[in-house]
Amino acid sequence: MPRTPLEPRFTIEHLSILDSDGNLDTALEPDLPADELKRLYRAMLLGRRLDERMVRLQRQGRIGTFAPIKGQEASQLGSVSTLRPTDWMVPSFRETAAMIWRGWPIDKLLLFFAGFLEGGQPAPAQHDLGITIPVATQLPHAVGLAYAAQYRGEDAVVMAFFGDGATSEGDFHEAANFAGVWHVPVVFVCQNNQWAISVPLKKQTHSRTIAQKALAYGFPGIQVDGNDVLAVHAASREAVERARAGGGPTLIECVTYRLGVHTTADDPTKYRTDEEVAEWARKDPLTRFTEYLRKKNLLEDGLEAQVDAEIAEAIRRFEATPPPDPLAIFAHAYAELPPDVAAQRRELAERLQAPPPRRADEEHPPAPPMRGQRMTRR
Amino acid sequence: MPRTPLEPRFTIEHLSILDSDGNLDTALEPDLPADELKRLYRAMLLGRRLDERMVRLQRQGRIGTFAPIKGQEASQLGSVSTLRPTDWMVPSFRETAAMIWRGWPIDKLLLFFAGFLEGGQPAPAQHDLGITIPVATQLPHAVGLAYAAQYRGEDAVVMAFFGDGATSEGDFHEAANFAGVWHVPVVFVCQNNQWAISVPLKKQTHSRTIAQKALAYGFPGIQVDGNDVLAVHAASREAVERARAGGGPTLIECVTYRLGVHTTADDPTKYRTDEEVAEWARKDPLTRFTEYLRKKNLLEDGLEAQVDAEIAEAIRRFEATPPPDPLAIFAHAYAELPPDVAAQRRELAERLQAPPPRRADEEHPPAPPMRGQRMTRR
Amino acid sequence: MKLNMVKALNLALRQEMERDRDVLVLGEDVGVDGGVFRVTEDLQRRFGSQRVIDSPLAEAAIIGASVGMALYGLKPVCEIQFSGFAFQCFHQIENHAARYRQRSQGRFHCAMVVRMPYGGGVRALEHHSESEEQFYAHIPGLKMVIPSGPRNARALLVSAIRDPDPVIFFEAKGLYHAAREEVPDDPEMMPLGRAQIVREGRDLTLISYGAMLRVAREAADTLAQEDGAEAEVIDLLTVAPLDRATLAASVQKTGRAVIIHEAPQSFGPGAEIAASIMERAFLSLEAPIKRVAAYDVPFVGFARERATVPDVPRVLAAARETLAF
Amino acid sequence: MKLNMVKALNLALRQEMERDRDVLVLGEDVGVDGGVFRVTEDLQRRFGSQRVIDSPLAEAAIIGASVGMALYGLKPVCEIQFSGFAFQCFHQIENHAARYRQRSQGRFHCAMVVRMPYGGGVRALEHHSESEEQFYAHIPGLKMVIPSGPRNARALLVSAIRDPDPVIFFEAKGLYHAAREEVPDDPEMMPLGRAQIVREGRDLTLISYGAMLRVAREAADTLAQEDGAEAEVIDLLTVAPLDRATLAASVQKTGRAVIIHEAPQSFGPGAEIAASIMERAFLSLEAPIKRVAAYDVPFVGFARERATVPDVPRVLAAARETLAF
Ligand SMILES: Cc1ncc(C[n+]2csc(CCOP(=O)(O)OP(=O)(O)O)c2C)c(N)n1
Ligand SMILES: Cc1ncc(C[n+]2csc(CCOP(=O)(O)OP(=O)(O)O)c2C)c(N)n1
Ligand SMILES: [Mg+2]
Ligand SMILES: [Mg+2]
Repeated sequence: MPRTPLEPRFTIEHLSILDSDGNLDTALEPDLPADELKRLYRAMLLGRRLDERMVRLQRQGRIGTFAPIKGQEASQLGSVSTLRPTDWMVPSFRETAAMIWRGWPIDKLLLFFAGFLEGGQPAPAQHDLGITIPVATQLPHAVGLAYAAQYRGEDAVVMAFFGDGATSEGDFHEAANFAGVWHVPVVFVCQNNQWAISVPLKKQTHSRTIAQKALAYGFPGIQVDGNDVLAVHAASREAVERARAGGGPTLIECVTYRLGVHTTADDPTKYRTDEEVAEWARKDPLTRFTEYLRKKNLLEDGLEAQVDAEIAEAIRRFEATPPPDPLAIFAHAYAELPPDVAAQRRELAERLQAPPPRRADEEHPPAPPMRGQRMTRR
Repeated sequence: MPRTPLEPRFTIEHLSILDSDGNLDTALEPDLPADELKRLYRAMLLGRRLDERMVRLQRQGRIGTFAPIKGQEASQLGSVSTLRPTDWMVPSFRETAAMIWRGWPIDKLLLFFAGFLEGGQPAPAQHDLGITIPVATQLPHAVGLAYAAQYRGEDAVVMAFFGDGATSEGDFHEAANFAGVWHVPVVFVCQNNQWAISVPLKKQTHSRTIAQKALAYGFPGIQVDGNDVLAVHAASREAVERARAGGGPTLIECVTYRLGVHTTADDPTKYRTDEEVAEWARKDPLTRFTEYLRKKNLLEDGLEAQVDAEIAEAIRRFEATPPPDPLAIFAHAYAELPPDVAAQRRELAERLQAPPPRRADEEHPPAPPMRGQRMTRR
Repeated sequence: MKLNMVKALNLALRQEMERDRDVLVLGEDVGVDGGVFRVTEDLQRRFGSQRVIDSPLAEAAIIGASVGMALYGLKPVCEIQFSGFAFQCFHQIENHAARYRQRSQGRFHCAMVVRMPYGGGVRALEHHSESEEQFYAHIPGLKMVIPSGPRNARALLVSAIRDPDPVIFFEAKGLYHAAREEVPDDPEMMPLGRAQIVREGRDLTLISYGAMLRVAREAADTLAQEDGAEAEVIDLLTVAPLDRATLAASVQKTGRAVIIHEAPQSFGPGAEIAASIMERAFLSLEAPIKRVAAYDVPFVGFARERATVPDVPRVLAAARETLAF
Repeated sequence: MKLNMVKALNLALRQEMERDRDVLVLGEDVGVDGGVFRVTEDLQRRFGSQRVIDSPLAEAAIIGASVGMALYGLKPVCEIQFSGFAFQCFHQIENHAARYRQRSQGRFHCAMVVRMPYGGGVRALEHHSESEEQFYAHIPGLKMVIPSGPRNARALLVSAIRDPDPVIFFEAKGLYHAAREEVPDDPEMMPLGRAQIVREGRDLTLISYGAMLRVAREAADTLAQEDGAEAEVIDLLTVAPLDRATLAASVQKTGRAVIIHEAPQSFGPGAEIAASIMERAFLSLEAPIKRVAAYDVPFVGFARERATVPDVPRVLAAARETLAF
């Protein structure tokens, strides 16, 4: 049946600057000062090393379950590094590297994953939301922040992170649609790491790309090589600048890969092959960037040791945290505790004063960690 | 910044066969037998006349609030007429004409809008869901039905109706995405009538068309002139045939207009101009189809009177409905009433036996109709 | 001014918006249309479409975007068109609005109000007549407010807007046009979390809120006239946090209580009210506390609504049983 | 066979799927991965990916599509990965699953089971440790089931799958691996809506369910040993519809009751239990019914979880106060 195609046709572009074989498109190469390149590299390295360290901390029971970032450093840092401190960053639950770039102390993050709410408290002047666990639910918040910035006449841009799986949620759709209609300064950064736990992208959506989902909302979408920090940076800078100039939202799909476990409760050998992982390991964003800097003679000696020392120091601070004060559960529940909750607080205070229970086994047994049946290999 | 566009590019097509000036694209003209054309016309006329009658019934307080269809007859009937009885039809709340085509007795519909649940009961063999009030929530049901049909190895196709506003809801997105991934036989028919109550399309979404939203889910989308029953029929037939042949879902955007009030509680003069309404009135689907049939010599004498008599007869049946039996509220709440609800049933039964309250004014005052502040003009 | 509840709420919104530029309104049809019940009428004309926003049709994003605005420091007053459509955004309310202060340990909070028309009696279809306060009352971090008349509606809405925490604000559709009341010109506030004794009595306590308050009051009048029994009538005004002290004090005096609400009975608000009174006034109780509520069945269709929504005769029967116990 | 709760639930699913081709399983990661807690392990290998479906990440569509399947006549058993993520689909549950029988006047019904892990004690982050049964218990048209051990979990799941109405089925994460129990090979059913007296006693009734049952039992043992008080312990098994008769009969005997649950106290399930007992056993009550529940604050972080989740000392304190009243 013939029909009239709507003109102009819809296009989505792909951007790659530095590929996994080290080929560089010099025409597209962003013009980043040496300092900035070194800072980016350090942050990527720190992200990688901390990730490995945190997996060990989790295995030792010193922190609880968390979501490692290995493989996604370029996606996170290429993007977040285009923000100003006065811009807003809205993470999901897998943005350790980006959060540290934004100023979250490492020990605070550890505290968070050790089950202390204190770990979720941004510093007073920090323009970041904390970790959001329910997939995609942070995206409407990003749109609201962006609206508020615009309403107040402030030129802040909001960058929101989420995964490929998150694009299936209604909240992704509603947020993107609001952003399009309201034309607010928000950059949606999807880290398409190919998997949502055990569900591969092709079972997540039948669309060819994530980027093309922007067509549904009438704003630009672009697909970038998410393991190419230069490409991610270039695309993000463009999107952030457009947003700041009043050009509205952008969706950036970073094509990347989660090299490690989904979370420390996950066993990826159940659902994906070693070959697949090995293939993506060859596209490692860190290796690629290392080579790039080596050619530019920007690699610093002793950086690994420096980074490890920073991590070790943060872990020391984390471990020096005093045991949690149970009464603190009431400190921030409400601006002012309602009378009945205040009474509950008094009850707890009295219990804490009371002599220990008569028999030892009246105590709660130690809580088992959350887990599936098997421990993981990677 | 130059980049590589993804190939093939994304295309959305528009289909129009019989335009509002009576121009006919004979190459595209569907090959419908005279009987079928006459049946379609009768259904459109019935839809129109019933609508007008129902507005009066509502004004007289004989039924409650309902959503008129005036202007959308072609969208509803061009599409639903491509289904077999064994296919499934999933309406929203504005598909009176389509529901009647599918076999809903008019008096049952009236009963529904008079607040009787009996009006929402499809006949035993009828493959239709009832009216769904919460916008877009019926769309996942359509996908589930389609999955079930496929699972059972039955060749039923599911057609689901919704409005332009509904495309903003998360449930639209989630349903469309599931349909794409599961590749199920479902046809999404969006009646884009330009308004969601007082919100015009441009405040609803920033996308150029509704049809292009299909690109986000990797299945075909097409925009049709929704006031052109031939175009709607042609596009729907293609989509239904593809679905039945295992070709997966389609999104059809019918570009149409709600000529009347949103519901009988609405006053559209608050948010749109008479000029706009007049302009769309010139594109009236019924006028256009009348002319087409006139040229074909298929207009039947006395059809209006016939249709009016059918409506009058249905209203008579509706008005003969005995007063509601209060105890029926318990009849279908559960397969088997839990003991505490059974006790509530007994309590009500006893109350119904009891002598009337001692004073007349103990009775509930008559319920006011739901309304905004003003009554409507149209 | 004598105003009905719609006008009184509109006044509260207008004055709060005049007072504080951070207050804004969003929701479906709240702008040009002034809301399907006209509560936001004329606000967009006064304050512009940036401050009174006709949003797309998506409840989760209405609440989610409001959360984002609140985190930035604005004070969104958003409208969900009918409480029956708020389950679409229930995750944003429970996961976020209610928790952000705690989660961020005070760095952020959500000073926002979610207004919704609720309840029956308006000959409306499914999802347009239900009473869902219980779902919000059980969520820590939220306040749940339900006014019973124009004047307290206006005062409570002002308080809700100025409250630093999220408030769910239910407006009984049946009361919107039911009565007009003198409402002072100057903004008036009422403390959240405080119930009101609207009729004093010593024989029995009738507890209700929202549209059912009228039923309680009428029952009290009848009891006085026909039974010579003086019922104390309590208007909760705030469902959560519950004003337990006022409830307990009343029943310590009367020894008997009947609770009336439109929500289904089982696991409903009346259960908490009864349990709480029992805990605090056990030794004063002369009879089991009775609940008069909707039956535990899904929506019954408005043709049969009166079979399940509490009415005066049902309350009288319960009160008389309680008095005779 | 001696099975833990995960294996017992898996057995129920496998046997029901063998018995009835209309039973299918869907949810996030339920297929290849066997569910994040392995409850659906091996089912996809056995029954194929058409019957054990790894769905996209979208809870509303999981429930909504299940509703559609159920309307067609299938019996979906869907999994929501954690009960904390079920508010995303709360509208599909409340608007549709619970109402379709009523709405269609019996032409359709939703024979479906929604399984969700719930509750704390597993060192997990926000939304992974909460206890939301109250929200479902208040919805007419639903059943709300919470087993307390491998054997009753298996039997109740079989019953839930065969039930013609929608059942919300909560599985305590803390119990998944807590204990192994002898589970008969042949399918075993337990009636929904029936509580069990798991320990007889005459001095006091302890009422609980799910993971908190252990706390109640241990408290009962201590009371017997240290106080010479014999507590009757009731395992609800089904929260809604509540087995009011069993509760009332027990308290008519003991005169005293303490309710223990992990959900926040205010407007929680304990309120209905207490109110219901009061209504039915008023004259037998020797003391106010006490509730031991989580405090009314949002998620506290697992480092402080023990401050709010009921434990044996708290139950003992409440029981002793009740006994001493
Ligand atoms: C609403 C919701 N549903 C389910 C989960 C459980 N869950 C946590 S992460 C995850 C997969 C997320 O996939 P994706 O969005 O691709 O992000 P990734 O984990 O790959 O970074 C799931 C299902 C959740 N956190 N929130
Ligand atoms: C979830 C939900 N939110 C709000 C409403 C109230 N409402 C009923 S119809 C409607 C507008 C629907 O617009 P559209 O989808 O374009 O369909 P139309 O009415 O134009 O046919 C709204 C907001 C509803 N029924 N359901
Ligand atoms: Mg992913
Ligand atoms: Mg519309």
